[in-house]
Amino acid sequence: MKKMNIKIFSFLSVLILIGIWLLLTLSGWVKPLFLPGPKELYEVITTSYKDVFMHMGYTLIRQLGGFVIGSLAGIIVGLLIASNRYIEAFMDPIIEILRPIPPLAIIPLLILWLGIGALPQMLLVVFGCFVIVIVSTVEAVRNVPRIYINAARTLGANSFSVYRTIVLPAIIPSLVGAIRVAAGASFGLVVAAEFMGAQEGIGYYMIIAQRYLRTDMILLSIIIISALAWLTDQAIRILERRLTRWSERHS
Amino acid sequence: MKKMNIKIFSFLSVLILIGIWLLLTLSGWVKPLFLPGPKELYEVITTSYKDVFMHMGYTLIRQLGGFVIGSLAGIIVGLLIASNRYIEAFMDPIIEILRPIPPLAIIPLLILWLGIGALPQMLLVVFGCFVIVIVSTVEAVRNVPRIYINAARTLGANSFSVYRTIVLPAIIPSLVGAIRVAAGASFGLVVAAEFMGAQEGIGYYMIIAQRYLRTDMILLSIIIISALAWLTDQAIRILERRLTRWSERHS
Amino acid sequence: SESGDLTKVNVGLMPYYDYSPLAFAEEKGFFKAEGIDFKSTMFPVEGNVAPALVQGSIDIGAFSDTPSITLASQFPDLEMVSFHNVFKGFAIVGRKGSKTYDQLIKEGKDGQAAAVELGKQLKGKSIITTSGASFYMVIEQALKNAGLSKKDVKIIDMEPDQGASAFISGTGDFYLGGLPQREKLEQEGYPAIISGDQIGSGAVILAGLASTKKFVSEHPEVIQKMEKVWFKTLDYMQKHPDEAYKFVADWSNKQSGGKSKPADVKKFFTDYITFAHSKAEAQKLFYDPNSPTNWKKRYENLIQYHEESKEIKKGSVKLDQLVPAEKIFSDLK
Amino acid sequence: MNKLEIHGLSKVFQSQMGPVTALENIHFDVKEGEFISIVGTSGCGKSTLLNIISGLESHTTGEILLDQIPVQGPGSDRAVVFQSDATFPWLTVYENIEYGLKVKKIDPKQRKQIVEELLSLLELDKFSSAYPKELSGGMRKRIDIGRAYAVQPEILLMDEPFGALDIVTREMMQDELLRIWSERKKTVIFITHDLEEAMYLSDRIILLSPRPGRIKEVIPIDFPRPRSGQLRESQEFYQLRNQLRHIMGQ
Amino acid sequence: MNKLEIHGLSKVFQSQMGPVTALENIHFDVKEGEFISIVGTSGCGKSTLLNIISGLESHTTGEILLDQIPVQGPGSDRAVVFQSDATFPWLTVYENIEYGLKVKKIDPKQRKQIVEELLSLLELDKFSSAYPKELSGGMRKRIDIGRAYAVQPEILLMDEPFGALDIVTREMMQDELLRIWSERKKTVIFITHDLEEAMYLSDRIILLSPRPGRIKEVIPIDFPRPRSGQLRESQEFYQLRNQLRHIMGQ
Ligand SMILES: Nc1ncnc2c1ncn2[C@@H]1O[C@H](COP(=O)(O)OP(=O)(O)OP(=O)(O)O)[C@@H](O)[C@H]1O
Ligand SMILES: Nc1ncnc2c1ncn2[C@@H]1O[C@H](COP(=O)(O)OP(=O)(O)OP(=O)(O)O)[C@@H](O)[C@H]1O
Ligand SMILES: O=C([O-])O
Ligand SMILES: [Mg+2]
Ligand SMILES: [Mg+2]
Repeated sequence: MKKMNIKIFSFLSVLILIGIWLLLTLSGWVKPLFLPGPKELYEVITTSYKDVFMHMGYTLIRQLGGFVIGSLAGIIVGLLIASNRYIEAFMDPIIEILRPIPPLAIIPLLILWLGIGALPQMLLVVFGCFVIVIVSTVEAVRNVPRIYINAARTLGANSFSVYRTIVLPAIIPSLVGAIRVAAGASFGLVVAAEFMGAQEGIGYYMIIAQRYLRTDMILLSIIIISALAWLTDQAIRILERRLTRWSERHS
Repeated sequence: MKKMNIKIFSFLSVLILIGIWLLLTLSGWVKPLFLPGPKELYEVITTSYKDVFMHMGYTLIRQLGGFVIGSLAGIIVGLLIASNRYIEAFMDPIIEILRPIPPLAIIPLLILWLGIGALPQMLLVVFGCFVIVIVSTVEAVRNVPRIYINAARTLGANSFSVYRTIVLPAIIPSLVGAIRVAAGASFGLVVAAEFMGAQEGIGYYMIIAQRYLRTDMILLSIIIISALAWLTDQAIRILERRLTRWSERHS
Repeated sequence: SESGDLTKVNVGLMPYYDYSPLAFAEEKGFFKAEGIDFKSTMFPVEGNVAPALVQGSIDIGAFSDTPSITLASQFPDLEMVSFHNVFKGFAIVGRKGSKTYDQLIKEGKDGQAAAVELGKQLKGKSIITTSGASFYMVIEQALKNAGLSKKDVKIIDMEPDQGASAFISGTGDFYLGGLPQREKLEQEGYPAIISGDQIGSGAVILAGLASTKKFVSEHPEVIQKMEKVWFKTLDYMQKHPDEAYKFVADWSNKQSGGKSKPADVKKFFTDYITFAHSKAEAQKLFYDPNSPTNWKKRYENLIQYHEESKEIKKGSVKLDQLVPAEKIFSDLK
Repeated sequence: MNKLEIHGLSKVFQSQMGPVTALENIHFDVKEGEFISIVGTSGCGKSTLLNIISGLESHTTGEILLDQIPVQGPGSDRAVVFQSDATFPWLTVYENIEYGLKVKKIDPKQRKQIVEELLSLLELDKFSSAYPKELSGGMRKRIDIGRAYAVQPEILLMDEPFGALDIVTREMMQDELLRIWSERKKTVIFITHDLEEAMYLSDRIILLSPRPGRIKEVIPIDFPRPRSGQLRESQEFYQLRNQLRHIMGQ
Repeated sequence: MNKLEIHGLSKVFQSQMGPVTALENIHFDVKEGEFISIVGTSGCGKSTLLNIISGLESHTTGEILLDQIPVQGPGSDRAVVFQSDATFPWLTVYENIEYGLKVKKIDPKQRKQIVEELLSLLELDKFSSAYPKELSGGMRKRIDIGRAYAVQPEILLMDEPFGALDIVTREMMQDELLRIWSERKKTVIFITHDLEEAMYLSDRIILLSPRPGRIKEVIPIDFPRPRSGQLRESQEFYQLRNQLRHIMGQ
């Protein structure tokens, strides 16, 4: 019963958003160029759904690949850094130099160095997810209660075992936030990456839309990206619930 | 002594990075167009340091403003969402719809709706930081050990007090990671924001550099952004050390 | 809005030589003399001028023919209020060792034949360019000359800046982009094989100013004054070339951090662009029905092309509504 | 007058391994000012019962009335000393003890007085500005106790509060608890696994049996008050202890 | 043969409020197979001493030798039952107890046998697949104990291990500890604040005095072994307890 009520609230908020959109567009208060209405949206969907599906597929492959590789690399390097003061001292400046580089800024350099293939596009997503996850991993490792590590060490675990059996499971709840942020960012990154000469993908579709100020296409792209991101987030949450059943947060 | 050794490692890594750069550029293996060398860098600095300083100032104001406002808003709304299942149910879909929207994708829409002033530029940074921090805040609140909340409630704290006196201090260590990620992202965002008709700022300087494929200017911009981001990160770390002295992680 | 007795006008520009006369006019106080409080907003990205104009951040924006048509299909309030120049400096850039138009002429070919031969060279090749951009028609025309169509080549569609990087890193056989990219590539040793004016009248661009119905109807006098200032400025620049070239070089360097010299500006002004320096020249360039660069012919062609390629909906752009420039021009006192 | 009435209370947890009945048909009253101890083997539901009384945990069936009104969630009228470490790590010792007073908006002067009294009672005065991480387990437990004392609750709920204390401190704390209790005449519900402690402190001992937690026996403790260290060494005390030990072992 | 030798050991913490001397000039030996208890008031340095022996904490001056070799960090030859809750919340009860065996790569069959034996000894068999959050405080403590028993350490270090257990479980656990100890003849160092517990279990009791932690007295306990429940009720036992209580109170 209570769960039902909560679902209704979620439903309501989506309904209100859609309601506002319908009100603004159907009343004619806002012109379609500024905010396309249901008519424009319907039209653009019916005329180009095939193209859009094709673009979506390409985008999804780049996003998923980049997100998974970048996040995994971030976790692994983060664990490495947090494991040893010397590694940390060595890696920290490199990470700190790389981390803030705006992906937009290196697009021309990446193209110069690597051309316009799938590699530099994926790399941009990998890089973006990597720097998000690595920082959170280092923080999460620092926040693992010492007593668990101490207990493991007195039970004979070496540094590697401690990492595998204690640090890794203990940081999962804290990592979830970072992974979710990285997943969200990966969609923004893949769009930026597809600015680098991709000839397909939602990012490409968006550039074309921007060039012609086709706000209907822009809106459709945003809806698609949001939907994909939402689905990804739901998947992460389901995975999380399975991985952190032991945690207090679910009781 | 040990501390000294660690510093040396950090120094070494920076030295190696610089060494590789010098080797690649001075040897002539890489042409200046692909990677500018010290000579080109020196030239662009001496000819345009005044402009660059001016641009830096503008960028910093937008970045700082957007970062602070966006992060604070993210924390506040995150606390709100985590405080009540109904608010969460209502807000969650809205956040989830907004969160994945790639900042790049909404630039033309933002210009259409709000023009090219400082407002939409700042807003883009605010938005980007907001969605990063909000997710982590909600996660961090969920990870606060229940016993602290229970203890506070049996000592007479109402929901608001529990939030202010328990949840807020308890999440600080976990929030540090998110704040650092947001600070890093804010520099990328401000560059994107300055694509929106800014008349000054490192982002503006960068577009011009891209237009003329001035890799020396691009490299200089990247160095400046990285340096600013590094300084911001250091400031956050110092603040963090002051705010989490109580935490086990520092012992 | 009025400030004192001056009318505030916010004009969106791009940091190109094409629009430097407006900056020069401001410098010389020509706008003030006409009662205009001129404020320029510099847009390094063309794509942002249109939304800024639609939103009202700027009153008038620098525009050229192709983008005005694609935008007008979305934004019927757009008005192309004046034409100021014919830009012919866009060029197809090739890899090192490619045959160029100049070589063919030297070998004794006539212009027409050289254009056809170079067009044929594109067959089966990949070309980096930007659909919807002002220079995009150059490729269409080059193919048309050789009896080819877009199906005979592979178009790699990307933003001009990034396209240039990709071209340098080895992507594509040919490149077509904006002038800054052309110059950069030439500097790096990639030859411009043929430029707009060499390809033919379909490959040159008409550029001028665009505004909105609202602004034009509320401030018809401002549009007139902008025209007057333009001709006054160009006249002055012709009479004082050294001062003008130096100013333009400095102005451009300030915008782009470049190192242009007055001589570069002079080359540009003579080789790449044809300015309407006077009313008479404008009449001859844009409004004479027999001119190869008559605006109406050009727009009719472009609309037809974009309707056929389905980039705009049939009938969505009405020529008389989009381009009141001729009427405004003929009303000029 | 009954301060607290519990009628037919039960508690079922939904766990990974199916439902667990932690408490079944619990029924007892607590008079105003009474000192009640709850004893029973590990896992028999003592903490669960205390959490339900505190309002932190819901119950499955039955009724729980505080001054004739159903319990509706936690409040400082029922301060709790928890079984596990519950000091706030981000507050100093002083601030931890002050916490409830600040939340209640007691004026700073009075606050200072109450906190300083407790600090010296708990022998924590030298550590008032230390953070919990710098203290021993027993010292942290004393902070929890001080924090609950400070708000002067109507009912003090204590879950093995002295379990981590050494015998000297523990006996001193027991005497102090009795002194404070007899001064204020507030109700105390006290969980312990130390039978002697329960006997020394209580008016009644409630003995729970495990799986599911039921009331096995209610034992009135009639030793005259005030009680002192001599009682602990008396013959009667020793006999009752062995008797209880036997009942528990059954 | 001395299993452990501690010479002139001291420990100074750098705290927020300046240096704190937790231990000063500690000097004692532990023979192979000996059962030593450490008692002392809260904050006198018992846990600190145990942490130093376990290798988790460094010492400031002095020497600590295990089989004549300086201690160099922790290892499963010195398993610890910590004072505070240290069960791994992400592992089930079974997996927690199995932990050290898995780390040591004991083969699965043997592992299963050891764990199941311990689960039934600790009366946790019904909860083997539960997560710690679903268990009571005392049950969690038993997991910690089982986990340390499982690795069969050379020295078992126990920091108030039975503090959270009810008297019945506690006495049973004491007897089981003695049984296991007498079978394996491994060394045990045991911290408790329960004097009777210390007397019942130990060969020697080391009494620490607080601030700074120093050895106040070393008391040999000569009750014959094997010891049983009767000893607890004997006159001698009762007398020694009161004697110790007096020494501590001084
Ligand atoms: N990390 C630390 N920083 C500063 N001081 C510390 C730290 N850990 C312990 N101390 C101090 O060292 C002393 C001894 O602490 P320890 O935990 O060893 O006491 P204990 O005898 O185990 O007490 P208890 O019986 O309460 O557990 C205490 O005064 C404590 O304040
Ligand atoms: N969140 C929970 N989910 C499932 N079962 C639970 C939960 N909390 C407690 N239990 C079960 O309820 C029973 C009673 O637990 P409780 O903590 O009340 O025991 P206790 O009497 O306080 O024990 P101890 O003396 O060891 O602290 C136990 O069997 C325990 O496994
Ligand atoms: O219009 C250009 O000069 O590119
Ligand atoms: Mg309990
Ligand atoms: Mg201790």
